[in-house]
Amino acid sequence: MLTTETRQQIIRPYGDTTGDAMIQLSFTLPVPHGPRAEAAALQLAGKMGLDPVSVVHSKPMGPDFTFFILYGRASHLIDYAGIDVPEGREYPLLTPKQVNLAIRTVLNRRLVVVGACIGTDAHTVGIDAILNVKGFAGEKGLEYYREIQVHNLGAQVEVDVLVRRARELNADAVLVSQVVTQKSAHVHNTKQLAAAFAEQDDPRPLLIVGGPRFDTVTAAELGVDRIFGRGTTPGEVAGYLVHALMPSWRPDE
Amino acid sequence: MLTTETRQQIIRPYGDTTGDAMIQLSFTLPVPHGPRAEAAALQLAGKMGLDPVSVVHSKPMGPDFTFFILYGRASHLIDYAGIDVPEGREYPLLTPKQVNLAIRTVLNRRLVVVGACIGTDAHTVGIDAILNVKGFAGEKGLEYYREIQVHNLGAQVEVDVLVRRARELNADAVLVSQVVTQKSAHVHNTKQLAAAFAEQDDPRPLLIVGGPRFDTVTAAELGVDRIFGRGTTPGEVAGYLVHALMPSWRPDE
Amino acid sequence: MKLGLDPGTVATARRLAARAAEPIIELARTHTTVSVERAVLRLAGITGADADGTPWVNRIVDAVRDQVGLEHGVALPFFDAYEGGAYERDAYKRDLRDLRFRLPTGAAAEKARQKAGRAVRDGIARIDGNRRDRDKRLAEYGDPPMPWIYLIVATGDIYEDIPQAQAAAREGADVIAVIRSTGQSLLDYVPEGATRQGYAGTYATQENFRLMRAALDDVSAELGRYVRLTNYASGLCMPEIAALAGLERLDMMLNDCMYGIIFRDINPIRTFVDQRFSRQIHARAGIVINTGEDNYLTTADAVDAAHTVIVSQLLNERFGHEAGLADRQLGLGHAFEINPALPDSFRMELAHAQLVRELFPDAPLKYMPPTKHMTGNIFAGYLLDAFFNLAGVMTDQSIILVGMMTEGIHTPWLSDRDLALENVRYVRQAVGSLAEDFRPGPFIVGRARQVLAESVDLLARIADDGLLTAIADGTFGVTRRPPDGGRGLDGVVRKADGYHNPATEILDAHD
Amino acid sequence: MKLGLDPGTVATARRLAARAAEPIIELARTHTTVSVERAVLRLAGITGADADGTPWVNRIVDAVRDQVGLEHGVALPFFDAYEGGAYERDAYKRDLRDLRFRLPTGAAAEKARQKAGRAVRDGIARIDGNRRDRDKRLAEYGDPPMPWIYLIVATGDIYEDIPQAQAAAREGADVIAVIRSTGQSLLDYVPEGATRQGYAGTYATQENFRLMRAALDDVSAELGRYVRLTNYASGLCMPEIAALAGLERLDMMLNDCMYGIIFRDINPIRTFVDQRFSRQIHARAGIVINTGEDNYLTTADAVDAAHTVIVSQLLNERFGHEAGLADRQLGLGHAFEINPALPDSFRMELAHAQLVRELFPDAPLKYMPPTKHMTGNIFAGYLLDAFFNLAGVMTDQSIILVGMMTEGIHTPWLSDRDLALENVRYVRQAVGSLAEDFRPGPFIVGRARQVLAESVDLLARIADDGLLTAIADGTFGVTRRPPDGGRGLDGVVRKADGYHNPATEILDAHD
Ligand code: B12
Ligand code: B12
Ligand SMILES: Cc1ncc(COP(=O)(O)O)c(C=O)c1O
Ligand SMILES: Cc1ncc(COP(=O)(O)O)c(C=O)c1O
Repeated sequence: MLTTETRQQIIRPYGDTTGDAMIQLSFTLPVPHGPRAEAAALQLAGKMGLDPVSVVHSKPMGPDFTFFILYGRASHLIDYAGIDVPEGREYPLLTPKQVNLAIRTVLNRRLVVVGACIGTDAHTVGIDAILNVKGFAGEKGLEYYREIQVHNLGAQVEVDVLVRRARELNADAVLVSQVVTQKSAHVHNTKQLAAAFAEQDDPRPLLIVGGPRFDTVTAAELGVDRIFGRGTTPGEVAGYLVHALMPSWRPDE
Repeated sequence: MLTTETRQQIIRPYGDTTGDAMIQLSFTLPVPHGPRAEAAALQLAGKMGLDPVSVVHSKPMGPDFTFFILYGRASHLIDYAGIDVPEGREYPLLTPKQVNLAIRTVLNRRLVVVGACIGTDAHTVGIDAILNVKGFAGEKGLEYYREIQVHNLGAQVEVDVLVRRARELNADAVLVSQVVTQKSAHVHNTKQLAAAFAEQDDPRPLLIVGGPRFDTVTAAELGVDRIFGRGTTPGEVAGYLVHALMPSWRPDE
Repeated sequence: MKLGLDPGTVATARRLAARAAEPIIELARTHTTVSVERAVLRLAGITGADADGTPWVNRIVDAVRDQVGLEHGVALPFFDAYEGGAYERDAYKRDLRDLRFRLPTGAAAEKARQKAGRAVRDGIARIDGNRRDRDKRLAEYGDPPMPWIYLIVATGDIYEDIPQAQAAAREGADVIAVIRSTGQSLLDYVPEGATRQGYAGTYATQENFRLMRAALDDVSAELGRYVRLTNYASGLCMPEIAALAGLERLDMMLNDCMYGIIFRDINPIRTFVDQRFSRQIHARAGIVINTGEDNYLTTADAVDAAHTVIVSQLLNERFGHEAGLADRQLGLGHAFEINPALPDSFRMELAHAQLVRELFPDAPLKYMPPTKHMTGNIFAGYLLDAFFNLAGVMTDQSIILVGMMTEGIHTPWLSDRDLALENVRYVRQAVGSLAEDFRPGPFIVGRARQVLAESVDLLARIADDGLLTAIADGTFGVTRRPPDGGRGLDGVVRKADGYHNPATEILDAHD
Repeated sequence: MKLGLDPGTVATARRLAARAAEPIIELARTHTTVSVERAVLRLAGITGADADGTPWVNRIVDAVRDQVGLEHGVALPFFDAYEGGAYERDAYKRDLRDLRFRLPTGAAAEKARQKAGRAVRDGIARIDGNRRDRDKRLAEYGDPPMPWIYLIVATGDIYEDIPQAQAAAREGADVIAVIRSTGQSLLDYVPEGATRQGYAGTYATQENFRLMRAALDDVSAELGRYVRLTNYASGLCMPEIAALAGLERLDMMLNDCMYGIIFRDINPIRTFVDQRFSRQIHARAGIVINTGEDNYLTTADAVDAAHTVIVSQLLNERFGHEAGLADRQLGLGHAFEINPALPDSFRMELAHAQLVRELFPDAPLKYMPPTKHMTGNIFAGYLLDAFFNLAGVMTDQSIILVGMMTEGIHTPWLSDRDLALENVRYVRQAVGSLAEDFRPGPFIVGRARQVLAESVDLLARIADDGLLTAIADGTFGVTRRPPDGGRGLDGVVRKADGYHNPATEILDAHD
């Protein structure tokens, strides 16, 4: 259900008047503070399409770096009408009851989910929020669903260990969390995960990855089935599991 | 005295590693909060040349607006070597004594300066900082210079009044402050000022305009001789007066 | 009462303020101004402007002044000449050109006086009705707890202001102020109609007032919380704008006894006369005034000149009381403007703010955020605003103008306001009744007492030498304004015997 | 002492903590670990790694363990087999392959014991020298006033870390911590050499320590202010890193009795044994330890679990004292982590922080900034950090870790750190001795007493049921860790009779 129609077709940023197109930016340049550094900051802003633009703050940080804050008018237009983003989600949100029913009806056995933080990532709060009964944002986690069997392997799990455990447990879905993103650790680790499962002969389980900073990569690039970002709730994940693993199933109204 | 050589020729913004090119930006889009708005924000950032880029914060402001904070990598390079900005200033800074001596020597009479905030601008603190004895940043203002006669007309002076008074007083230089910049008031007012002086038959006095937000306009565009920005000190202005009105004069070492 | 101020010293300060104010009050009682007279006409229901945009009230007052002088007031000559009945007031527009004015005497005077009285009473009845309306809404919605959150909109375009004001209200603003265009205070007339062309603010017009009031009434109903509206009874048209505020149910008005003199170079006499009349209207309308002492600290140093703020507040209080304002209508202003680079700057701010709180325990103090030391560093600005918010809560201020992190850059954007509100909300919520845990030690107590002592000294000097002399000497805001300088002096007229003003007659009686 | 805590309750809490700690201390005294033994070799001057990067100390300990077991310690077997004289220590590299170990007895044992003792004494002498060197520098420069400003660098590349650390010092940091790469705590060896490849932090290696120490010594001289250096004696190599810290004159070390168990899933026994030895070295080196209670509040709720922080601090204190640490070496950790959306969150933070301050009056408390409730909203983050800084000053904390507005986004950038320092500087400067004006009222006093009471209850339960049981039950950080789970248990060895450790011999004597 994609919506492309919209009242406003072409939009611009808004400062205090429609169409003013004003935005704020800040950055550091590795040059000494002074008029030349300011000119460099203005040049960068110009290349980014800001005109006019104003350096409202510049501050030396030691002898070799300068921090800048700028305000300016963005010359770019945003084709809002052309943005094809799912207005809702491409699958329905289900109640735990509906999810359980779907699994019972279609699979006729419990759905097996294996979760972990891989690599050296020790941030379990996110995956726990999805898996543990306690849940997130008022929704109970997947452990709460009678028809889902959850194996939470915890943090710092090596990829080959995860692959082995998933096979042993006959996992329908593998849920992996990646929170540390410095030097794109999350991307590398996820690709490594996907590659490891691809090497297996068995049909691989559904691969789901989650974490707060996956903005500009796509699931296809990573070789997984789905990415979940900031603020994901367990219910969204449960709904997706049904949608992806039991595509034929439709909830009764 | 322009310096174009530099050790680093091509630079990029610096987050925490040389060459990472990371910057921050924030803006509002006039659309409801949601995934589509986020996609629009990413589109704008993409057009500005950020890749990859991440929406780290998005917040609905009422039903029609969304505020965003993004971080991303700027793809543009800054040609730092190519920036021809005066490393020093194009005229020497003089002591009040030297300024007085220059005026006595070259003009052989007191230099007449007329100052004002024009239009409806009532921000006199800036022009007072330049003109009043009290001065700015530890430097005394032009009133302190024995050979400079200062007429500070105050705020909200209409352009025709200013032109008339300048003529009556035989002004050598007219100093105008413009602080309010909303809807480019400062630019319009200054152009109006320049036009009014241009209409006169007499040779016009030196026209100097100042204020904190003249970043991306040039004196030529405005029709004035010189623009002074944030943090200007009285001494800089005095030095410029000597440089512009008594170009032949050189201070003894 | 945490500072242990000496009640004797406080009483002395008030006594000296009354002495210093007395000659000025006398001046205000014995003079009228073109704007006072125009305000009378506005109360009498004269609205609209000619084809050039000059309001009819200006046309009338100018004509009366030309033909018979203003020293007897505009009411008698106008209502003598003006044939339209009380309920066909717009008739004058057709025939103003033909009106010939005289100063009526005898029965004619009596008839004019009656007509004028009726017309003005109608206007004041509308103001009274608005006041009741406000009270009813407040009773219905309940009044928000103090400190009230006060936010400005300043786009220059009433139709951009409205959604921004509504958005601000939804985000938690208790009071919305529509900033005026830079030039308006120097206009000797009030523009007409809805406007979209202001610089750094939107013109104060009756129609803009009406539009914004209606928009805020809508959002008040939506939120179940009464959102107050503020504008500026300041500048050359102070009395008229006060009248319009009463007629359109504004709730608070910026209105100071000296701001126009110092910051707009308006003539001192003109200002003192105008402010008295405008305050009488505010008193009647139940409007809270906001005084402008905060401004002094943008041109003077907040530490050196701290006592000038106190002195001015005591004068504003005295003038306000004399004009009929109750304590709870005295939104005395002060500001968080100490240079943040000074050691103990925050504790000094606490000393000043607590002093003001204790000197004026019943006044709805209006506390202004940092402006002067706000730079282009929006992070530093956000921080400073947070400490301002904190000082406000710790010293129990009544109305908190919400500071913008972009104060040093531009008039507030939608997002600036949203972030500013998040800031206030966090601070209020997180610190709760931290005032309970705030017991000033020797440093703060000492500083507060010192400022009070300096205030008493200055008041004594002013009481002796005269307030006009003090203003001429640059006592306030380090700006010198001689009594005969500035704009608008030619609009001041000494009242003659038999001067008649149907509005003051009602308003004076009310006290 | 503003909270009026009952001294009897405080004494009870300490008594219960000692009871709860006793069995664990016994465990630590009667066991050794591979890392303790490697630390002994490091103190004895064994450095370097083989071609694959495996440190020689690992190769040696593994070989000894394979051939004769570790229950007598590595010292005797190694120094028995190792022919190189005390001053040609690198000789073992050539012939490690050929070394055959045995457990020497009689004269051979005595000879080995002497050689080992000499070598380790040299290492400890170097640590002692470093301690004197630090004292000399501190005497020369003077120690900065508390709270010390503690900043982290975390680029992953020691050569990027260095300029950032120097910049931070120039901007006012008193303490620089080099965060470790995400994976290091699970490595059962300490990497070698200068490194440029860490994720979200830089490997702790002797060479990195040396490079950073030298860089900070340079900047200390430039600034005339001693800049402290911190790293992590934590994870599977806690004892070795402690030794390296002493050898390279680090000044503070993150070192907790339970952090590795809970947040790195390291085996409890392994951790408790390792922490004791590492603390003995820290005690000797004059290093201040920083404990990790702040971390509990990232997984547990800061209000519900406030008492678990206090309980853990009392345990860390007890273990620390037992290992020879003085009060002024106990940088007990706590954190500003209450959900900012809660009413009175800041006053609750004040209650907790003041409670910790009063319970541990002589400890250089390390106060950690908000992390859990930091989002991508950098303005809200800057604000929260400001209130953290304020709480730090108001409750007289000793070491303030500077919070970054980008905590919810990325490891700190150069500009984040600069802005964060501006924040701290403003707060410290502006509020001065605001603590003087802070007299907790009933709300804060009540909250503090409640947390103390809950702590006593929990300690009583732990003293009865055992600390290992409590950890298994998820008492700390809502994370369950059974005594036989987690990494590194296979590196724990029960000491045999005749176990010999030349380092503990010296360190125990020192107590
Ligand atoms: C809590 C925390 C910790 C705790 C972790 C405890 C634990 N058991 O998890 C402790 C204290 C141990 C810790 C340590 C470190 N941390 Co940490 N930590 C955080 C913190 C404060 C909060 C993270 C969190 O819990 N968020 C709440 C959860 C609910 O949100 P979430 O993870 O985004 O999860 C949601 C979604 O993303 C999604 N989701 C996430 N995973 C998955 C998976 C699936 C399958 C699905 C469907 C959805 C999903 O659903 C969740 C619910 O909506 C952040 C800062 C911050 N405010 O974000 C730093 C942060 C994540 N940590 C960071 C770092 C660097 C570290 C250290 C490496 C520092 C060091 N060198 O010492 C260490 C080592 C950790 C390691 N080896 O990985 C950095 C990462 C920087 C980066 N972008 O690369 C951050 C951002 C702080 C910073 N600015 O430096 N940390
Ligand atoms: C002080 C102040 C006031 C005072 C002015 C008192 C006075 N007598 O000047 C008062 C309180 C009266 C005031 C009122 C208003 N103000 Co005002 N005010 C400020 C404030 C806080 C500081 C300005 C200042 O004094 N800076 C210090 C001086 C020394 O700096 P400067 O002006 O930049 O001058 C230096 C240089 O620029 C240069 N320079 C300046 N002029 C000249 C001239 C020459 C010839 C030379 C050589 C150099 C030079 O040299 C100076 C020394 O280095 C700023 C916010 C801020 N923090 O910047 C808002 C600000 C300037 N005000 C603003 C506004 C909108 C108003 C009002 C219009 C609001 C209203 N509608 O009520 C009113 C009306 C004013 C009017 N009619 O113009 C806006 C302007 C927005 C914009 N960019 O358009 C600002 C930025 C606040 C905001 N964010 O909204 N204001
Ligand atoms: C009392 C008072 N009137 C008016 C104003 C606004 O100025 P203007 O006269 O430009 O409307 C202020 C400024 O804050 C003020 O304090
Ligand atoms: C005591 C202690 N050790 C270590 C760390 C760092 O974690 P890692 O084990 O990944 O180095 C922390 C985290 O802040 C800590 O508090």
